[in-house]
Amino acid sequence: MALTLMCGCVELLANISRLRPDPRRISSFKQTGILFPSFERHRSSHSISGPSSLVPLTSLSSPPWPEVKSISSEEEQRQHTAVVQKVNSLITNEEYGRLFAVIHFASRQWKVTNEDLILIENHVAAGCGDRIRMEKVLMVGGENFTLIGRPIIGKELVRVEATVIEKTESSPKVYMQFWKRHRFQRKKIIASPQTILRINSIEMVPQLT
Amino acid sequence: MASGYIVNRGALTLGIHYRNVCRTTTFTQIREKKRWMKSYTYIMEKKRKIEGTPPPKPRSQKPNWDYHAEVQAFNCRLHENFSLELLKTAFVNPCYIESEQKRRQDLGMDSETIALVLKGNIELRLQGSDFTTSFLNDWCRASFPRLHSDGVAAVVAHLTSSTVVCHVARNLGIEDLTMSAEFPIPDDVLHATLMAVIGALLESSGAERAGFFLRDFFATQLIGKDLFDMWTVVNPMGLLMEELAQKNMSAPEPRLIRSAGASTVLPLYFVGLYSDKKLLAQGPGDTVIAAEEEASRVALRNLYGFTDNRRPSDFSTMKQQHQPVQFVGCN
Amino acid sequence: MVFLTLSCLVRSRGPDRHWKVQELLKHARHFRGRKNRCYSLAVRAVRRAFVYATKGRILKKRNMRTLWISRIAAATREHNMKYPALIHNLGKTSVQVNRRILSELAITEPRTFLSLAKLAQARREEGFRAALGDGQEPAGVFSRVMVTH
Amino acid sequence: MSNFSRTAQQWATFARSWFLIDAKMQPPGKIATMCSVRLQGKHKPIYHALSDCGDHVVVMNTRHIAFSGNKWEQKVYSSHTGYPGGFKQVTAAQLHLKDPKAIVKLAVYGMLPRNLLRPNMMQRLHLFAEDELPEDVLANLTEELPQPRDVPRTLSQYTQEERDAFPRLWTPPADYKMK
Amino acid sequence: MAARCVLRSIWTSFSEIRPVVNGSNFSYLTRACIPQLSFFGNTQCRGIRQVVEKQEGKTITIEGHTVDVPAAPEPPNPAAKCPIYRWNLQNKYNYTDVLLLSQFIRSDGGMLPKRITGLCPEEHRKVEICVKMAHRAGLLPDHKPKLPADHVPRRPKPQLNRYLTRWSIDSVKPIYRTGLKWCKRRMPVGDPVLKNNVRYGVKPLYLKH
Amino acid sequence: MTSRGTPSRFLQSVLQNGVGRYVCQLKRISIIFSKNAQSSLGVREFIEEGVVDYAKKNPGTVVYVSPNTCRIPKIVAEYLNGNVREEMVTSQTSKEILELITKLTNQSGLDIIRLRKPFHTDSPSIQGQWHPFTNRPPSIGPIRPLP
Repeated sequence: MALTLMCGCVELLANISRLRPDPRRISSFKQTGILFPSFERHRSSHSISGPSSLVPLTSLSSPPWPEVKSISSEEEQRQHTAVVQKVNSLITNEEYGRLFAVIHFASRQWKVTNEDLILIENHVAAGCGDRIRMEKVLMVGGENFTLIGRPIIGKELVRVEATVIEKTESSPKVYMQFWKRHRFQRKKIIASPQTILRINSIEMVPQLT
Repeated sequence: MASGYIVNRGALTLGIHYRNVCRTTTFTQIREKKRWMKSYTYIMEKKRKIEGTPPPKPRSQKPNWDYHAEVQAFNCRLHENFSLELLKTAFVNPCYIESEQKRRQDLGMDSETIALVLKGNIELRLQGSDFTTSFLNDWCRASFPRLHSDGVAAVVAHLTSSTVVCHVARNLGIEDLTMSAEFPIPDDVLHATLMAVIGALLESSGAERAGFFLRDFFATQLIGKDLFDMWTVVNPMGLLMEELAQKNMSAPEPRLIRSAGASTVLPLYFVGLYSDKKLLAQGPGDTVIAAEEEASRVALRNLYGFTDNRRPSDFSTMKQQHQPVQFVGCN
Repeated sequence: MVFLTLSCLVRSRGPDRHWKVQELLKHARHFRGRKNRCYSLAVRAVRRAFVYATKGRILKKRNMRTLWISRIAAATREHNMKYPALIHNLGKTSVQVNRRILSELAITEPRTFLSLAKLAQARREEGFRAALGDGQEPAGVFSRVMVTH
Repeated sequence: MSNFSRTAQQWATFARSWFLIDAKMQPPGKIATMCSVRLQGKHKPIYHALSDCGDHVVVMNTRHIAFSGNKWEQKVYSSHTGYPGGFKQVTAAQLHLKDPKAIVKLAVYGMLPRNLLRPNMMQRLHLFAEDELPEDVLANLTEELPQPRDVPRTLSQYTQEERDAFPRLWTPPADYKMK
Repeated sequence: MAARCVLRSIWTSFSEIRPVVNGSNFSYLTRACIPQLSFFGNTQCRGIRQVVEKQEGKTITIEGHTVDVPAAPEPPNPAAKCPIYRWNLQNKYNYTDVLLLSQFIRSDGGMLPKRITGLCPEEHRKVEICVKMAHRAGLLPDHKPKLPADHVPRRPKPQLNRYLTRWSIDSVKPIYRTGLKWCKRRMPVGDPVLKNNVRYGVKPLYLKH
Repeated sequence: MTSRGTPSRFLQSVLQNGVGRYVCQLKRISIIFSKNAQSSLGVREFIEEGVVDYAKKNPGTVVYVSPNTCRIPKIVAEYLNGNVREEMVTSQTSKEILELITKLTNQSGLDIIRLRKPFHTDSPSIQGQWHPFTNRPPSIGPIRPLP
């Protein structure tokens, strides 16, 4: 039955340990009764109240939100390798079905799969019938896994190709400004150039780290 | 005085309006319409409404028509290299030959000119249709290995049905080139002509090119089509039981997983099919029976591998694979 | 049209007022009332329609964005998170997917959205841990959290 | 896994689910926000104002709602019958005694968007004073929502261990007789 | 005031005379010293000295017992005079901390005098307000004032759940004219005395609804 | 040209053009002009220099050049799906005409009206579209709240 591995993202675990904000900024923090908005959720550290057994637990002695459990780095590493290894095996023996990709093209982001059409609001340098490769791929995913690029996925990992099938003009749009009682009226009819791309193929190369 | 003011005000605004409209619209507004044009258009409109639209004329009878050039363009357009004579014979239908001979007899020409030199496309048709069915069968079996044989037959039947073939023919511009007795061309004649064209392609450039042609124009019609739209299965649960029996898995046991708004008019039931403690598939429905039937259809789709998120079939020819891909930078 | 004398020019009613009127009325045929028939009413109505269309094009971009945001908020609520937290943490993990795609993923690819939500949650907890210094006190720094005056 | 046919998929996606909220010891405002979000359908990623994708909400125990502060006496519900001299002002306590469901109903009515869909959405709100629900409503329920305010425990509900765990903060002087 | 201290001196002398030592009795009493005691009909609840009534057949014997309280565990900073500061509970308790509040009230729900409990004036006032709010919220069911059995309330009090009620129920008049947004007469909730309580999260404390 | 006042359609392609191979949708183009009229000066100039290499570049389209006495030179483009489009080229330079013709060749014959969505997919959802029970824990009866 479909592999219901809920593997989140690959990059998440890989470099989560690197995301420590630098300590300098924390120490400059002054003691105030009410917490700083930047650390909007803060909780009292245990050091003042000494051994908790002695301090009676009242409704306000501990914060309402659950305890933030910290997992050790090798635990993270182990999970990361497990996930990466599973996704690599998934890709090598081609167990995935249709893929979808989120690409950034013509200053817009598109979620595309095979054999679908996208309309670009301006002219593209390629002529009709030429194949284009989309380089800025933000995310690729199939039924059971998702590769989330931060911000984009490497060129050697994913290859998304499209063909230019049509370069037309949009339907004429009216741009009209009118100020009453000012005898000001301006009318322009704009037909902006458009290109239609057909997404041909999304291929993946299984060399994940 | 007042009228003068009104006229120039009118002229001014009209002026602005015209200048704006003239300067920017792509299709320029022709100003020199005659006064009689209005009544003329109204009369033609009324005539069209009374007598109905005039019968459509075939493109060959309209001005600007050169058959040889059209056939050549057809050949280049599809990036194929037909042999032109074969292609022309493919476009000639027997009904056209008889109507032509009858027309010549009416004109009272002598007999030897009546015997037309043209040859019908009957054998090309047969070749084409056989090749089409065989190729599509192999292609279907290749891309859906686990599909049931009836399923494959249904898919191929759908692809070679007259609706799909006529749609493809009309959109390839074959309708203008076919020589047939009456216009608009009946579906069967159009279907036969396209088969003849495929036969001609088979003859002129071999089975492989013909295969690519069929795959590019017929197999693409499968995109976005559901299996059970083409293959009407009356009792999906029975079929599922057979399939599972073949795989010697236990019979599917339906169970109501979820329900929302059971006593309302728009209920939703999710029925899951379990075979030996494993969830095969689940299906929603507005009654329990409909949900169960939907679940069995989903299970069948999973088993046959004809799901919506199946691996898309590969349409790239060898030529396209190593075609240099253009780098297009776009902001 | 050629006018030999000025008087002819003034008296002529113009060659083709019909076409000018038709050209305008074709934009007003679906209006209600006499606006779809009478020229002088139609001129104003068509002008209003065009001005509304121009402004509507700008408004549409705003409305769509609010719709995407409310959809993403609904989807994150299902994963016990809030929209600002998700967007803030996705930005921190430098995942630059925009709201249109996020709302589309929420509808068509629920599991991908779940993984994005988990990523944001993990980054958020990591932010808390970093802020709290994982509970151990750095030496010498007086506890900075809870001294009420 | 879930490639249903188009009709079945649409039926499932736009189905209405039924939520249950227990309003015992809960402020009507917090209950009303949860109700209004679900009645409008804003808890669904497929939300759109035009696609009527609101859900049903069943609120029980509306008789036992709890107001913070002295709202029972201070909060005034004013209405006008439309006839001269028809301006009526009723305090929350009086209104609650007359009709236990009115307060939650007015709260939700005020939090829904002011448009023509509001009456429709109010039809999908089912209020019950006590906690016994009719049979068909019980059959429809798909989810019970957690209570927004966690109700504090009374002294008698604390177990003896908890009392002992709480240390005595002060020792009374030796010669003092507790009265 | 004077009468009270006279009365007190009599009591103290009376209890000296008859120190009753009875092991089981003690443990029994101390253990049941908190609310159950009133269950037996005698008046005292907790603390060093009680008056115990016993009824055998027709004879009712009233004795005075002096009960020694078990040694309290060591508070975090014993130097402070006020028990709240001794246990570092300043700004950390609310009307819902019934276990803490119940230590400062009599069996009929009234507050113990500041002089006896040793609370500093602010803390005493806070505890007093918390106790009032707890009573109105119904969190102290067993500490109702003693009413003769046959007492019939004059007008039927409606049983309405409430919490964080600052003013007593009868002393509040409905706000018939709320006024515009900029000068709206808002309804008080909770008590400004407790505004320095610790707050987790960014949401400000709304004392006026 | 308001949205409500004009027809609209979804983005589509003729015969899934571009999936298998790209087929140029322009079937034939006929240029109608007059030999000596002032307005079709540019057209005549274009015909002298531009038409031949245009025809060479696009073998798939038939080019008809028909001089007949008409005051308004126009270009008639016929597409594979049967649509016909007429463009008036009164007094346009040959460069403009060349641009117009290349634009016509790159178009697909579907009518130029408002497009409702700038994308079109035949399989919008891969992991299964959202439904009320996707993100809910499996449970027999109604889902109880967490303690």
